[in-house]
Amino acid sequence: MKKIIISMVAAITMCSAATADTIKIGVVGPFSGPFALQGKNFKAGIDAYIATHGAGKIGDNDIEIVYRDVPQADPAQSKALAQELVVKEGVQYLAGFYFTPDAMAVTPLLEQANVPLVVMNAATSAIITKSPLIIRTSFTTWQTSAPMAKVAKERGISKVITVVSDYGPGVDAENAFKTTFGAEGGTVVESIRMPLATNDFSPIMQRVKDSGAEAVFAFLPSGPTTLGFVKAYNENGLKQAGVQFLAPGDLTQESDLPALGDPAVGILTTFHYAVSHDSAENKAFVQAASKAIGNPAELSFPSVGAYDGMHVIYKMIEATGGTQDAQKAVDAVKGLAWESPRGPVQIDAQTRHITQNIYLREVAKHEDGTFYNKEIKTFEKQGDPGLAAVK
Amino acid sequence: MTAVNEIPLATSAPTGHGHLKRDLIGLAIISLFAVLGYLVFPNNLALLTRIIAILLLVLSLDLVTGYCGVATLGHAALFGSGAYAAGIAAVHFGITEPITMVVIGAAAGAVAGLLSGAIILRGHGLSQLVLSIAIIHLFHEAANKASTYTGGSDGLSGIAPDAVFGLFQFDLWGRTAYIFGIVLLLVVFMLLRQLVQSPFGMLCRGIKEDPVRISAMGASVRGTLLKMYTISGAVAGVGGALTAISTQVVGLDSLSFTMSAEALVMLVLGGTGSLYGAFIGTFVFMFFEDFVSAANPFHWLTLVGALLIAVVLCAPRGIYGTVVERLPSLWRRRS
Amino acid sequence: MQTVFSIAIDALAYGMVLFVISIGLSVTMGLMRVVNLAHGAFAMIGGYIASYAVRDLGLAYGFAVLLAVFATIIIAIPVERLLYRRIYGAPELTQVLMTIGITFCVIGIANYVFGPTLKTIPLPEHLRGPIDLGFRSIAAHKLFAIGCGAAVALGLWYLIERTSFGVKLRASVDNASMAAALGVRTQVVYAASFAIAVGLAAFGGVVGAELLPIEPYYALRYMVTFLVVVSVGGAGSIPGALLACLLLGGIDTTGRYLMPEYGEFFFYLAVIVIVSFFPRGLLGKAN
Amino acid sequence: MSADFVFEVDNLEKNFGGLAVTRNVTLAMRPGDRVALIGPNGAGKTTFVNLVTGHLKPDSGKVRLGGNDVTHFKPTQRVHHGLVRSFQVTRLFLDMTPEEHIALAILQRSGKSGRMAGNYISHPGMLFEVDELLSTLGLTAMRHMKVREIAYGQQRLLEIALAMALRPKVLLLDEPAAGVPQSDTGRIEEALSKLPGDLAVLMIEHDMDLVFRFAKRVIVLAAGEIIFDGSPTDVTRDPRVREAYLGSYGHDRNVA
Repeated sequence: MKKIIISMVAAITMCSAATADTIKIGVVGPFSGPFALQGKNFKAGIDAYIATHGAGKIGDNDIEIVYRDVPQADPAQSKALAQELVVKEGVQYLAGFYFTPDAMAVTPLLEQANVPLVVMNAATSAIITKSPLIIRTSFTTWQTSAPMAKVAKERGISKVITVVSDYGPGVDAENAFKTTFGAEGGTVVESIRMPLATNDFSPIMQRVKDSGAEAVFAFLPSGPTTLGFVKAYNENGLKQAGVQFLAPGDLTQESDLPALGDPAVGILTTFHYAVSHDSAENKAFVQAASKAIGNPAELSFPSVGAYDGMHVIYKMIEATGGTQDAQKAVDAVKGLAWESPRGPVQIDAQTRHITQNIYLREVAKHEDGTFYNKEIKTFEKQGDPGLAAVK
Repeated sequence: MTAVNEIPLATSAPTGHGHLKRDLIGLAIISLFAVLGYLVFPNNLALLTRIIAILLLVLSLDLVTGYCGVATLGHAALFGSGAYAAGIAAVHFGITEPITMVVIGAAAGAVAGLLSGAIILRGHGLSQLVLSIAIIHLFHEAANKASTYTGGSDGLSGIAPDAVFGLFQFDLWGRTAYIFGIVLLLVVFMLLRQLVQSPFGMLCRGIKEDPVRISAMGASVRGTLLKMYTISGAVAGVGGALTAISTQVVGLDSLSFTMSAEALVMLVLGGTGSLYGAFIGTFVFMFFEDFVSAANPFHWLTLVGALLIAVVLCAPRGIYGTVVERLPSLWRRRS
Repeated sequence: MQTVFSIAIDALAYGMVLFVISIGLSVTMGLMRVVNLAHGAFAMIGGYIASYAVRDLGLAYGFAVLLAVFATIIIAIPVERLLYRRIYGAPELTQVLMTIGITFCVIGIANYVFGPTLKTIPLPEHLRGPIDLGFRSIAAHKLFAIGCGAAVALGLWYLIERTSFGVKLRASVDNASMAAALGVRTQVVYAASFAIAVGLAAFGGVVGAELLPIEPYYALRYMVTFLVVVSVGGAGSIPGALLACLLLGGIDTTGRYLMPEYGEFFFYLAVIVIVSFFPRGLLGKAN
Repeated sequence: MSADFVFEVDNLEKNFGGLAVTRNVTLAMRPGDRVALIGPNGAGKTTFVNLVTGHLKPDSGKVRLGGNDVTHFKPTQRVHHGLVRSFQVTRLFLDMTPEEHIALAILQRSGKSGRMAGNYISHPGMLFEVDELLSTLGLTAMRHMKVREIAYGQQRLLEIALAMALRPKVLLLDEPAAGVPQSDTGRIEEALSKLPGDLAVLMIEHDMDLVFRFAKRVIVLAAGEIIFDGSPTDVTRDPRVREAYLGSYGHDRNVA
């Protein structure tokens, strides 16, 4: 039964693709709701790529993007919309996905639908293992957190306290740091997991102070809580006491920096992309993406994941000549290497995850009073250490 | 007194037979819409199935809010419990037979209903709302903590239900899931029509209007409401299980305050205290949301807000309730 | 011991911030009997106005606060006349539907006008930075918030218990038709108390912005917190709201210090216990 | 104590704070008794009713129904033992019909109100009993109207019908004629006269005309104590009763 259906799907979709000269790409992301900013960045990255690469045409084929909105992590809705994109809109590629559960929900569809999935953000290592048709062009929390442990060690810090929000990515960040820091010979004196809905971080800072750690490694979802956390770190005298603030770059995403302001200066983060990255590719990208998003201050990391995701999709379309063959498309980009706005990157042929440079950055202030993430060190060609932790 | 005589006895006595006839008409209308949905939106079946699952939640909410007068902003606790129970049974215990999963979902929903009912019924009015809010947050946190079983915030994935009766595989178009959902809905609807017309249903309506009178008649108000809460939990649990089966994944959002509040909004939108109101509210809200968010995903919230305000101003008893009120002659004839 | 003091100070500050933001809701819910879920929306409007005034107009902080309060009231007046008047005395569910609708609209408009990013309200120099209390340091703006909370509590208490307006308000609440028969213009009294509630919301939104930052989803994000705090205290009771804020602030802060991973459990379990034993809130009056 | 008493109250005491609101109240009724309980405002009649129905817990003393001690029973259990009350202000379900009211009460009596299937109409004998009760009280014409649409006097009748449908052994009638226009009191009295002969009725009432026509025995409560228990003819002559009533009126007048 199952096989019949699969072959039916393949037959129908293949003949429709052969005659159609418009190739549809379905993008699922948070375009409204509290995370609308990240969805906007998806769109900006995609628009920027299309604008700079042939204005919506690959050879004879037109490219059309179909957006679907999942405002907050809602896997059931995500799956229903992805299903609709495949059967109703006839998309040949699925892309986007800000939240891990939304991406996870879609993975069982891919093989049956003969559609590759390009994850443009969702950062849990395990996603990629759920189907051979998934490619990720963003990062994983393990990938961006682990180098921070090396930084801590290099700077002579031996006792660290980890403070993370109590949900999947937070726990990932905690594990990544703990594992790596332990391997480097450091000690994590205490690990605190706090509820996502925490408004007042003073009691947490008190714990940090009491722990006697030399540095605090933190992970919170980007957005309002970050602001309170960074403020509490300053106001409770941890900065003066010399407790170093370490975090993956989600915490100091560029769109939050104006609000974070002076208190954030000096925070060390490790991440795959800074809007300020100094390269010709990035200059061109920032210019195009700023134009697409309207307000350049809203530009943040999901845009680059989306931009490179489009690059991969374009390569897949070129390789398949517009016919729908998910496996062939994915195979075509395994090992693909190119110069991204974030630096040199490559799709790992084994894992299908992106191998990239991870940068150590420090929040700094421009002369004109604006803030940016200043890259001060590069960890080259980092894979995803988190995959080892996936059973 | 004279007015009394003027109203003729033309209002024919409701008979058991008449009720059955009306139920069959309702059933026929729902089936008709189900077939229409299948034919008109053959490519939106996944979304329609999702609407059915939410509708089961709203129907379940109507049982306690519409028929018993209990205000709650935490009803997703019952729905989510059903979804997680069915999902955990499939992923961790290998129970992938869909009908068994529905039964497990219903049972878990009933237990969650009993539990949250026991707490919520301690309050009245505003305090009821607050207790229900506290409960949904506790359920949500508990599911987040028990990530070994629930997958935490990453969601519980890997649910792979068997074919229904070993024959009908859950397919990409969502046809099996849709028909499965419709059948569940029809069965639940039939049972609920029975329930609300039964002596027990009458007792519940009595409690909604005057609990003191009910206890003076010797019936236990708390006991009756707890029973209704448990039944309501089973219905919500069926909805949850349907989500788990049709989407093969369960997320923390199914245990969220947002989902509870949306269910309440849908119910009040359609009109409380009648099963048809729940239907109309759910469909109007879900379609409006889907339509507006597809047309302009960036600003649909404003329009949904405007819709809610318009309903309060123009149809204070909900869409169905107000239509029924404005068409009294028609209503008399039908009842 | 020092830790205990330290936690107590944090708890006090957090509780007072909650109080300043929530007390307006206590007025609408307790005195006007409206379950006003749009309370946070008005607080957010106040926050946006203050942010705009300080950052873009360059006004002094004090002026910005005043501007935020009055501008929010002016925005709220037509909303009260056109929408709220229709739901006075309506069933709770209707009020919930209407005020959620208003909240959605405000969020959508804020998102459109101000964008989705966080907006800060820069503090004046003397409210920035920590103040040394001897055994620890505390942010100056937290002390400021504590002071504001105390001032609001005293001011409201005086207004409601000691002025003729307060008498009229209480009379209108207890028996609107009787008050009207005695010559109280109840519509005016309602409008005025609604204005006060909204003004307090805006004030709270500005003062509390350091802890609850202003962004479009502010109105939904903290809605539940406000509702819970007011109900636990007893709607309409100012001392009740104060007590509830300090108590819940204390439980929340202590819980997050001792066992942060179970922080939510502490808070909501406390709510269930309190509401189970005091269905009308800690100091709520019987209807 | 004696087996033929259907309802007994022994030395019932209740204090609120330091205030004694029910003091050493003792009374007993046989099947068929028609007793009126009267007393000036503040005499403690409401408290007494609440103690008997179980909504308040007595500090000491006992309540018995048909010889069983029900002092620690919940209100609903007392109903099951045959103690039924009516309310001073009608408490009815405004959106339900008189027929549904009676049917619900009958179902409740026969322990079938928890049934989740079927319709009350299909229960054997149900419609017959409903018809009988409604016609006894003259409510047949409005059996399918919503209660909110019928006149207050008829709502009072329905209140009595509801109590009768529960087939009580002891009936507490709380001012059955309160709020009914003068023209309709006759119908209430008529309904009362049709109450079953073996039912013990305790009526709390202010309207002395009604008391004299209805009751064979009058109990006077003042300041929480029974100060008179005897025939209606003797009650107006009793000096303590005169003092309790007129004394309080005199006091009122002084204040005014």
